[in-house]
Amino acid sequence: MDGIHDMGGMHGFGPVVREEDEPLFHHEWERRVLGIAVATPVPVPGGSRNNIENMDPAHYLSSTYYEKWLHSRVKGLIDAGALTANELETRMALLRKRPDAETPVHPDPDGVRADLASRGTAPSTPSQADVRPQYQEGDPVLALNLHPEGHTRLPRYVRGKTGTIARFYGIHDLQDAELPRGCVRREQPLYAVRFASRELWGECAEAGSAVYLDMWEGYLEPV
Amino acid sequence: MDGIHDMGGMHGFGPVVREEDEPLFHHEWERRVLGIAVATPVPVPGGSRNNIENMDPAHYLSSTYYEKWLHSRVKGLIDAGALTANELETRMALLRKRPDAETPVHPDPDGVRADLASRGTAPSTPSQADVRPQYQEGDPVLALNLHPEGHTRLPRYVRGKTGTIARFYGIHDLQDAELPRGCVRREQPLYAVRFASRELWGECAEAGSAVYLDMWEGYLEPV
Amino acid sequence: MSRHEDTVPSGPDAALRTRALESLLVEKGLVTTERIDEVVNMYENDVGPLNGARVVARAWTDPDYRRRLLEDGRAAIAELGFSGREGAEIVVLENTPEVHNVVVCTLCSCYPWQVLGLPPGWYKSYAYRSRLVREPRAVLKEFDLHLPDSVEVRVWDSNSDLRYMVLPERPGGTEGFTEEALVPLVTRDAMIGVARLDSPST
Amino acid sequence: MSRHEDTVPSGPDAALRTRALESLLVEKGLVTTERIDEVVNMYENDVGPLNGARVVARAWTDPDYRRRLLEDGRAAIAELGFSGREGAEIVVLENTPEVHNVVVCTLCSCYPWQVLGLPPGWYKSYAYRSRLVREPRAVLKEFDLHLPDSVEVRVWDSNSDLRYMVLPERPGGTEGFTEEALVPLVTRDAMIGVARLDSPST
Repeated sequence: MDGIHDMGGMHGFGPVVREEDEPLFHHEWERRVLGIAVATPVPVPGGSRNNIENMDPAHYLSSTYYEKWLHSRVKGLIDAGALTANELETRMALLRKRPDAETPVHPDPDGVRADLASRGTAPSTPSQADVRPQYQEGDPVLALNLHPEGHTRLPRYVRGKTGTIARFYGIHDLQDAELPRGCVRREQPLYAVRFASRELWGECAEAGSAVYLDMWEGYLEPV
Repeated sequence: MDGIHDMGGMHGFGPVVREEDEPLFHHEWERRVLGIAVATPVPVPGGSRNNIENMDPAHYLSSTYYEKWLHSRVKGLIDAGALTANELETRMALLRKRPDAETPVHPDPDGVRADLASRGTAPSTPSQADVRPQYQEGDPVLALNLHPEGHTRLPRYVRGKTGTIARFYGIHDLQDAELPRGCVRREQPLYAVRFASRELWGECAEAGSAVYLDMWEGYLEPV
Repeated sequence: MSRHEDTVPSGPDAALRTRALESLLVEKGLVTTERIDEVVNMYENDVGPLNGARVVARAWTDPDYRRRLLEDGRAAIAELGFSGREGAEIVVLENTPEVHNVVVCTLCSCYPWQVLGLPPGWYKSYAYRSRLVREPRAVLKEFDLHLPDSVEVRVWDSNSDLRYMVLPERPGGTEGFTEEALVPLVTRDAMIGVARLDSPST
Repeated sequence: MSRHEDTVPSGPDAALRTRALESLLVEKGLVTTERIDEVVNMYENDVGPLNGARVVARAWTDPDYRRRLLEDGRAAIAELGFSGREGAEIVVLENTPEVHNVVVCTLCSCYPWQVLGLPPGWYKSYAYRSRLVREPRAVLKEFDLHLPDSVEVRVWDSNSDLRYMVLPERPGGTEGFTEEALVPLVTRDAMIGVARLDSPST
């Protein structure tokens, strides 16, 4: 998706501003959003990032980091059938009217606890699929000019550019919504590919710099 | 400038929505903004479009067409020294407090009228500069990979792509803030260049379509 | 209609700011209320798609004019008295059974004011500006224009100071029509290129 | 600070919506308040740049560990007990007198939580995300990091599920320091790559 989130290289966002003595959270609700997002074992259909990327662009830009998380989580839970928009609005109306209202609790808290404890988050390990990498360190490669409508990890600024394989990271699952044409499986060799700044930004590039991107093999073509 | 305004090809803005029985203006103030912008003979330093392109991206996206015009005109008049931000704020405060307040008028209205009448807007005619076009109809050309910080008419989606000269439009002044490297003058041959959709959008392109862009010679390189 | 940025209600601030701006400019003698009225009046009453329709009807009925129009749009349009304040060069794009032209401005909202007046909201919308160059057929379908695969779609992105206008195909069943009778058949959307003209249902 | 999207005050709606969401999830038995507290507590108290600093100090003082860290970041970091809930693969980038590495995520705000905790606001800012890949030296100057032309700047855009952490150069004047004494010298910003470490002013 060539969305508003794909902002590498864009002008217009001003200087990088740092907040002095920045707290981890600026609002109590941000704490809870982080906690809910990490602790609730309901997968977001289509992925959390996809929900954020599909926000209206003006809404995306004017939302803070945790506002985006909240938006994505709520949409994900509704899409997963875990709650309805109506339930949420009703609960909000109740709490708006009576901020100290007691809300219902689950009838079997011990069962809930046991259930949550049984679900470990499995660390994502590199896939062991029997896939041979096509490229070797030092090989020149071309990033394909793909513009899929769905989620992709191939940023606009690198498409159509030539780089060099810098490192092989093993076999990893491609995270795109759709496989690029010609790919038959998600398990693909993943590489760090080095792109000279001059190749990316032309005569406007800074000297003595390069960008490294993680590229699944399906993003690449031999040069 | 690779800004938010350069949106050709982007996803995420939804369907094209048409308003039934759309009026020319939705608010009375929009009428006045159009009139002020066209009738006031004070050039906007750096150009009106440049002011709009340099709006904060979230502001840009959430502003309507005439809100952008108003923003650009006010900034232009302030930059040109024709009024100050303080004058405008003061006048707004007055009118907010007393909507029917009489505001001062110019002491010599006839002089103003005569002055305005004497300024015709000169139609922009193609420059007659003695410049020879380097390309002919049918020549393949490469759009340069330029990323200038200032105003440019070279959209992102065409950079680094190959097209074909379709038509020669004569000599026109390049509108970019800065001349591309290697260019010595603004008067340049202007061409319509045809880009096959497949070249622009890869395998995601629609069949049987092409995009034509106006390209000054300084944007191009022979293939 | 909620996505249509031109129908987003504006805050009261824009109205107040505009009024303050106008009063200051008038006070300073940089413009007059009457000049502003004149401009607004011109775009509300004199300059609109009827200008373009007259150009198209003339081109359909006068082969010499058609040739001149396609060669030098500005000069041919000026013959009919439509030079406009902008005075920009106009390039006229001829639709044929094989080629369909459609106009957009991805970077801004450039539009041939002198022949079509002020642009409609959808022309200025982010959706139209972003999508037309990438998926013209999909966009045209949303305008109920379903082009067969045999027709090539040409999208013209008005990125320079030229302006583009489409010369639509003359609809069938109008063979005996006079120039004057043809004028009302020509729509703004057909001159932008998001519509074809239907035969008159007589 | 006005451009910093993370310090924009949020409407009361976000707080209310979050509270309603939590109460519904608890009611439905999808999560418990205590689990949410645990997660928040972990990121507020246990997981932060101190983890990364321990990794760096170990690598500075133990050449074998350094080698293992650069070969397989996740395994070497797990040796110190920092596996994290994310459990993501970590790639450690070695800064040298010739090469300076710096990390960004242009598409999102991916960050090595298990070694650095939650990302600072500027890392998530549109300015950092958009600019670092195009003009890293200009951005680093805004962080008061002025790199000589002889140093190559390598920007790593974390676009896959790998996470990147920078192994900064050990500052001069720390030759006799123990691992424990080195830990407090290592800053978060140096492990992102927007700072170099100064010699301790002893």
